[in-house]
Amino acid sequence: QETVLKMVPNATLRLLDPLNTTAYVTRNHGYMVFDTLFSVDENSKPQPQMVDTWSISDDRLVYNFTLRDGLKFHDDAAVTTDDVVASLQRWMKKDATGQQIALILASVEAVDAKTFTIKLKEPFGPLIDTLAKPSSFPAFIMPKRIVETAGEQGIQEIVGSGPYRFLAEEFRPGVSAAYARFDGYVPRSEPANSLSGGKVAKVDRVEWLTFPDLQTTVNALTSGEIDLIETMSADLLPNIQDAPGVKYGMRAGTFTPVLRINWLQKPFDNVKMRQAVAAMISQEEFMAATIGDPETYKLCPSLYGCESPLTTDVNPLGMQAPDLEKAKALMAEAGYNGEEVVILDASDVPSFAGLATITAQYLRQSGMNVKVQTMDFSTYLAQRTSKAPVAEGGWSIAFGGWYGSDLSSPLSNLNLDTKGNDGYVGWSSDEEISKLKVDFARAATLEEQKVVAAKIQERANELIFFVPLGTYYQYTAYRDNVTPPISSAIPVVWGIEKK
Amino acid sequence: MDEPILEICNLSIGLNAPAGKEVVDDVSLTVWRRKITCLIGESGSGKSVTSSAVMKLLPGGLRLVGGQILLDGHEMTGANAEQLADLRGRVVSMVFQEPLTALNPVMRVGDQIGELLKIHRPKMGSQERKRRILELLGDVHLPDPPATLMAFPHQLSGGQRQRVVIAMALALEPALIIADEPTTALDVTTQAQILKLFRELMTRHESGILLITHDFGVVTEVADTVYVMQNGQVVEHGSAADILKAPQHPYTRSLIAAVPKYRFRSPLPPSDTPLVSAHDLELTYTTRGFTGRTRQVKALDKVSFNIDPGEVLGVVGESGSGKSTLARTLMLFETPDNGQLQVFGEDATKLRGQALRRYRADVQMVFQDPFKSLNPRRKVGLSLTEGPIENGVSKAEAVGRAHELLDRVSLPRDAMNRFPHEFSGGQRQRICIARALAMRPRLVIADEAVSALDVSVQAQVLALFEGLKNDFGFAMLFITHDLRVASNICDRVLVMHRGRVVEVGPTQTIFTAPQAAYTRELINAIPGEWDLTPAA
Amino acid sequence: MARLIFTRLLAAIPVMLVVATFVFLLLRLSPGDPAIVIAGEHASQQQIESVRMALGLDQSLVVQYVLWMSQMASGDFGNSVLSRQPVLSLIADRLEPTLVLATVTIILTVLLAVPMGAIAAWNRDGWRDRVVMTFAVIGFSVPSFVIGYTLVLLLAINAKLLPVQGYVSPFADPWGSLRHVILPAITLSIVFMALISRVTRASILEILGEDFIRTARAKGGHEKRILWKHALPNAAVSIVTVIGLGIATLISGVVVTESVFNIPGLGRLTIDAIQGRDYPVVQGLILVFSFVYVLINLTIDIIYLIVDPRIRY
Amino acid sequence: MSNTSTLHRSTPPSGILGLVAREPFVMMALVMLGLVIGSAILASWISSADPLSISPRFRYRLPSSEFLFGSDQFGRDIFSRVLHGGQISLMVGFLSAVLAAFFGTLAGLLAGSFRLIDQILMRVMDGLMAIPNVLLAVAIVSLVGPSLVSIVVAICIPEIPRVARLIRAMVLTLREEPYVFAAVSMSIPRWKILLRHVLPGCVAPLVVQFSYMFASAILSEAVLGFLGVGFPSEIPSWGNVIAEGRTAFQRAPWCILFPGIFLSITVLTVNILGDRLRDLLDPRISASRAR
Ligand SMILES: Nc1ncnc2c1ncn2[C@@H]1O[C@H](COP(=O)(O)OP(=O)(O)OP(=O)(O)O)[C@@H](O)[C@H]1O
Ligand SMILES: Nc1ncnc2c1ncn2[C@@H]1O[C@H](COP(=O)(O)OP(=O)(O)OP(=O)(O)O)[C@@H](O)[C@H]1O
Ligand SMILES: [Mg+2]
Ligand SMILES: [Mg+2]
Repeated sequence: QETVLKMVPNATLRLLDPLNTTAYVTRNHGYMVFDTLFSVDENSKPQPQMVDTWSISDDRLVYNFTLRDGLKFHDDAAVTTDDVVASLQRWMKKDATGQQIALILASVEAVDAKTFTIKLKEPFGPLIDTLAKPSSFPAFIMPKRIVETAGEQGIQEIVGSGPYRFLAEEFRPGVSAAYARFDGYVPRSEPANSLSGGKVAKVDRVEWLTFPDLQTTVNALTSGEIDLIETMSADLLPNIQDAPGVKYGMRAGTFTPVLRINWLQKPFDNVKMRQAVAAMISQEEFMAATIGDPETYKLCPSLYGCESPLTTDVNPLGMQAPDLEKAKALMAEAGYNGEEVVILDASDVPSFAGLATITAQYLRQSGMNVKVQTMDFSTYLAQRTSKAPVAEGGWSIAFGGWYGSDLSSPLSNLNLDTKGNDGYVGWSSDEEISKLKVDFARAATLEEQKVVAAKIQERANELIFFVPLGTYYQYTAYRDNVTPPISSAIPVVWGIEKK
Repeated sequence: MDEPILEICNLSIGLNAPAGKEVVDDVSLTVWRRKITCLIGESGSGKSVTSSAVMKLLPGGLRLVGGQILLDGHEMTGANAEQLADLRGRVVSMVFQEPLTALNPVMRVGDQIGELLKIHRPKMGSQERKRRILELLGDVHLPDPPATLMAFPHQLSGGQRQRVVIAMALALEPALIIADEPTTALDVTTQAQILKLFRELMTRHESGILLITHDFGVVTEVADTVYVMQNGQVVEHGSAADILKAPQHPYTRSLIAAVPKYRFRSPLPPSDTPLVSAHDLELTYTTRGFTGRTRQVKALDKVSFNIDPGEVLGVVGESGSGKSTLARTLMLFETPDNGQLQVFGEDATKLRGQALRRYRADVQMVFQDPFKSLNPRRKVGLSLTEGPIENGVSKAEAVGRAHELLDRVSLPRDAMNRFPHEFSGGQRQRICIARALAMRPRLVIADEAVSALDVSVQAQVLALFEGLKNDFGFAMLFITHDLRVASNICDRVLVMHRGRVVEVGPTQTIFTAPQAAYTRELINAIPGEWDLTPAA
Repeated sequence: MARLIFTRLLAAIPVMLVVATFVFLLLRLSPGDPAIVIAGEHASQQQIESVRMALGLDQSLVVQYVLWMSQMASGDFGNSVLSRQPVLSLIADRLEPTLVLATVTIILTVLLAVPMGAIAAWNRDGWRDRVVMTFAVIGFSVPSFVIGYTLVLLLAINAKLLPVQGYVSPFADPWGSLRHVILPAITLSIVFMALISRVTRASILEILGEDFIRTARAKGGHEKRILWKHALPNAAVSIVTVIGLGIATLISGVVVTESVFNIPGLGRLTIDAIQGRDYPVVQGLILVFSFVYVLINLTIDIIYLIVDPRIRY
Repeated sequence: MSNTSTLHRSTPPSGILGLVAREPFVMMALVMLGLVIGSAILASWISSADPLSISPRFRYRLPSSEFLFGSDQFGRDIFSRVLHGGQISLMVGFLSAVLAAFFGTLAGLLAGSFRLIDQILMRVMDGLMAIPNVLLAVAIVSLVGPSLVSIVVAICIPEIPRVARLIRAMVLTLREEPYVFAAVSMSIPRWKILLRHVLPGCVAPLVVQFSYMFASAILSEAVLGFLGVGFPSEIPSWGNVIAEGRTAFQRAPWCILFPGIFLSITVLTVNILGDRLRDLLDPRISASRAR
């Protein structure tokens, strides 16, 4: 008899190309269907996945990889290095870190059907880490024919070499997506460890169901109509705590809401003003108000999140209580006289709930002239790209929400973007940090990397690139007839059994 | 076997309002089986209220103050819902005064009659019921019963509706029929047939009939006993012969004195410039049907006539012959399919905008159904003054006019502050007359404008028309069934039959030397022993 | 009547054209575009731009409009910019749940609300009237999610009588379908019942003041007959209107109930599309809605002719 | 219905007392509506707590002397939020309902009485009905920012066709009434006929529709807020408070209960007053009512 795992992903799956959107749900869908060359273990260390063996030249410029045996796409074509090369090339166009690699890339070439090489012009320390990184665009391997026909609109067909096949004809955007076990998948022999190890598909079919209402999701789990809720907030725990047949657990990945500041426009073009904001931010206050349960949240001094190997506590932000004196002093120094501060608030995003409200409250206390602008998420995203002055519809403060894996390295952490006017919203820029990032890329060992990362944090927190507002865990809940999901930053279904 | 079917003892009915005066005051009345009891009297004297009390159907705003009503041995004032459900319709039925308001507008008339059978003869099969309905429709001389059966009330003429209501009252051949002015909208021929029906029923089923009427012709012809009401009280009663021949009470005497005699006016010299000139008007009503046949009625068939300035053209004719349709056409509420209509020298059918507004102000109509033509939500005063005010008369003057007209139609001035439903049928009719005249029109169209009035008030109203006509010089199209009235006010008479003009000529000529067969039939059917010799 | 139907259907074309244009403008006026949504929260400016280009959103409004119109002219509603599925198949997929839910709701509502309103009018100011009034106030003012959650809690979770959520096609499993649809239908019908029963009551009260009611009474028999046979048919025009409007609402937007019971209906599709700035889907949906409304209103107008023979157009 | 009871009916006293005696419900409704409106206007005086102030320590407190109506997820005082929320909610409800009723009635009257306008206007209405208020809200908010105006407009525009259809339906029957013909025959301007003779006949269903719109506007405001195109969620309105309480439906039902009660009371009073208004406009009903 066919076993079907009915689960609710964290959001609605609409976009299918994981290299075309930063939406987490599409990435997770990617992990169902596609495989990666490397993947991270529970300590965020890269482990080979599709790769069998690999070697690095002493000058750290030439990488040699051999694929393991038995890799097959869902259309039964074998995975060849041609596919890998095509996929990596596309990935290097799309992914931010990938783009940095592209800059120093000499070549990526297939040697034979099983072996390929990457040659660099200068060393890039975290290359393997980057190939393994689960966010924001993982280096998924796709068939060459599909990669080649993908225009700007993205790939037209979802065919991967992962443990599950995407059932395109059953895809009902906004309602459900279905996956069937790919019988041709050969898992690695190691036990599954976070994203690494053997991806053993134990249920025949996985259905992703969209639930627009959290309470209903919980009810459906309680009544046994679904098997698994991938992500739920601590707020809803009281509803399932006593429900018979329901279990839950904390998910491995943490989530970090952050505050972004618009560097281009008054009043926050002045670093003192940004520091004044930071002085008023207390992670404790934010977490207590938005999460509540102290078991569930953590204060984290690191800009890289507290799961990253790079985590550091130099010059932390938001770890102390709001410092009104300091903020006032800084504002005076900056010569603030009542310029309007516009806080953008997307009220249809549950993870943003309360952030604008609390920020507004503290900034008002410090004497800033604060206005909260509420909008829907799409408007918010558009509004956030506006570089106009506040008076002309611009903004001062906005928020973002990130899983730890996205923050974990100075290269992939978009919030540390230094491209200014052309960069990520907020348009932060700093020569020194740019240089430090190059140093980071060149650093050969984790120890070296850590040193650079700490320097970057010190400098970034001086200039206030962004302010983390605390870190919290989310929960996953499931029926007692399924085995607990593997603990990993990214929710995966392999290894889950259903009785 | 003289047995009373209805005994009303000391009935009093008062207003619900705090300062309730009694509209029916200590009335006692008996209706015998196999007898026709006529209730006559002043308009507004409480006839309708008394009769509706019998069925325990007082209009809202009134309440029973005291007295007893014994219907066939049942005490009605205390009857419970169950008894009422049984008695109403089966033992006692009623022909309400205003037939349009009495019919459900969205129910086919056949169903409305059939409903009675359904209620009280539940065992009757649907085929049989239909047969009975058709029979009833035939009995009351409705044309083309199968088509009428399927018609809705608004598709029938005033008299046809009235006959539907009568058919309903007759459906179960009840022991008591209360008929409140049942023949006001009927031509004399039909009226005679209806009265015959009543009489047949009476003899066949030993029923009693309480007939409320203003028509002394009818009284003379059918009444066994007569009650006269004035001001909420029965002022006199007795056998018909006694009352008619030797009335005792001064009111009765004055009433009988007011019964109009035939009095023909000398016709006006024909004018070269007629006010209204209609030529070959044709109008056919086609009723769309969702099911079955479409009903086609040729309501106007090549109708031609003139109205000269200052002239009163009477229109008489069979019920359903198109008189009201003609009136509505003149009002431009209906567009004739064919023919020309010249009014005030203009082609009336082509008027638009300002000209149309002027025309409307100049042509006023007293509608056949007075209640429905008054907005139930507006006090009478507003209805009376609205038109003049909207046409440039100052408010004070409009009120003045309204007061004066109310006086002249014998309504109290405080009528201005009451709502239409608080009046009697005749009172409402007078309000409508006042409303039309307040506009100072050039042409008045009066559709059965005096049918609900007792003869003395009728005489007053006719005098009012006469007087205002002299003062303001309007012309009139006067639709009536009452040939005596016609003889009194009309310069010429137009006789209609089945949508056609069968005859038109000076009143006297028509009455004394009718040419068309239909006219002769009509004249012969005039009830009562009132001879046709004109009063001196 | 054939003429009425014909002219109305003909009139639907300009209506849809105007609506289409209006919606096109509304969407373009609204901040945010599909590119931003596609690229996502963590996208860089450059990623957004490239998506925008790929979607042709960098072209001028006029060009986009002309393109879309010519597409429409050939009967092509286009594809969703997000999921890239054909708009029509997306809508068709959601139509069935919506129609099933609407049908059950309307049947439930009409069967209960009309009698409730009629009885309230009859029993004016009596206890039945008060009950209906209380019910109406609840129906008007209690948010549907509260009603929905409560019903689920009581009947689905505690009593385990019915499923909590979801939709099953009646063609696949009629009984299961009914079981799934009954709670959302009750939830929805409470609001509509409140409205329809109040309108019924108000209209019937109006009619009960008319004179022909007295005639009906004079016929004897059970008094209730007057209510059902005389008052109700005369009040039908306004009742039919509200019912028709209710159906219209049910078809386009019962987002909250659809969400609470996780029914994949048109309401959610609409909201999702608007939130995702999925231009072709929103445009397609609204075109479909406007056509459906023309149909519904045409039907109502035809029913008027049946229930009230006096009405002419 | 029975007339016997009317036999012994004492006439009720007049004056204010009489009014109370005769119309206990109307008086009660007036008093309650007054209280709700008053509490909204005087919110800052009645409740000292700042409706915006967050205190995470007091998350989801049960109603108590400290938090009369309990507290919400951010530890804000629900009592204060509900009182303050009345300001926005009553305005939104009232304005949306009035505007929709006004324009809808206008359109309905016109469509019901002029054949050509009917053809055009009602098709426009069909189209208008098809446009979701969320989309309107998104667009309007982007033009003028989230404000009372944008929200009221977004809520009331889709309601207009509904009112219009209802009124039109009534007009279609009423315009065949002889008293309308009588008014026409007196050369009374069309619009006055519509206002005086036709409109009063439409009041009964209109009043119901109004009270419905009133309530649904207040709830729609919340839905718009929920979708990000309403008032900022920090600003209290009954809708916002209810919407925010949604996730805590089982855990902290008081978050929904109290604003819900305020909303219900308002709807109830609007209903009672609407009923009464309708009665006043129909003398026949008042008469039969007095029976
Ligand atoms: N609902 C009511 N409310 C208040 N007064 C009423 C009501 N109905 C009738 N009246 C008054 O009661 C009196 C008697 O009315 P009724 O209808 O019985 O007169 P009637 O004798 O039938 O007159 P007509 O011959 O004109 O029909 C009238 O003066 C009328 O104004
Ligand atoms: N709206 C309508 N639809 C269909 N047929 C109608 C309509 N109005 C009147 N008729 C028919 O037209 C004919 C003429 O009606 P009309 O009202 O003009 O008669 P009338 O002469 O005024 O009769 P009465 O003396 O009974 O009032 C009747 O047979 C009637 O059934
Ligand atoms: Mg009378
Ligand atoms: Mg007539």
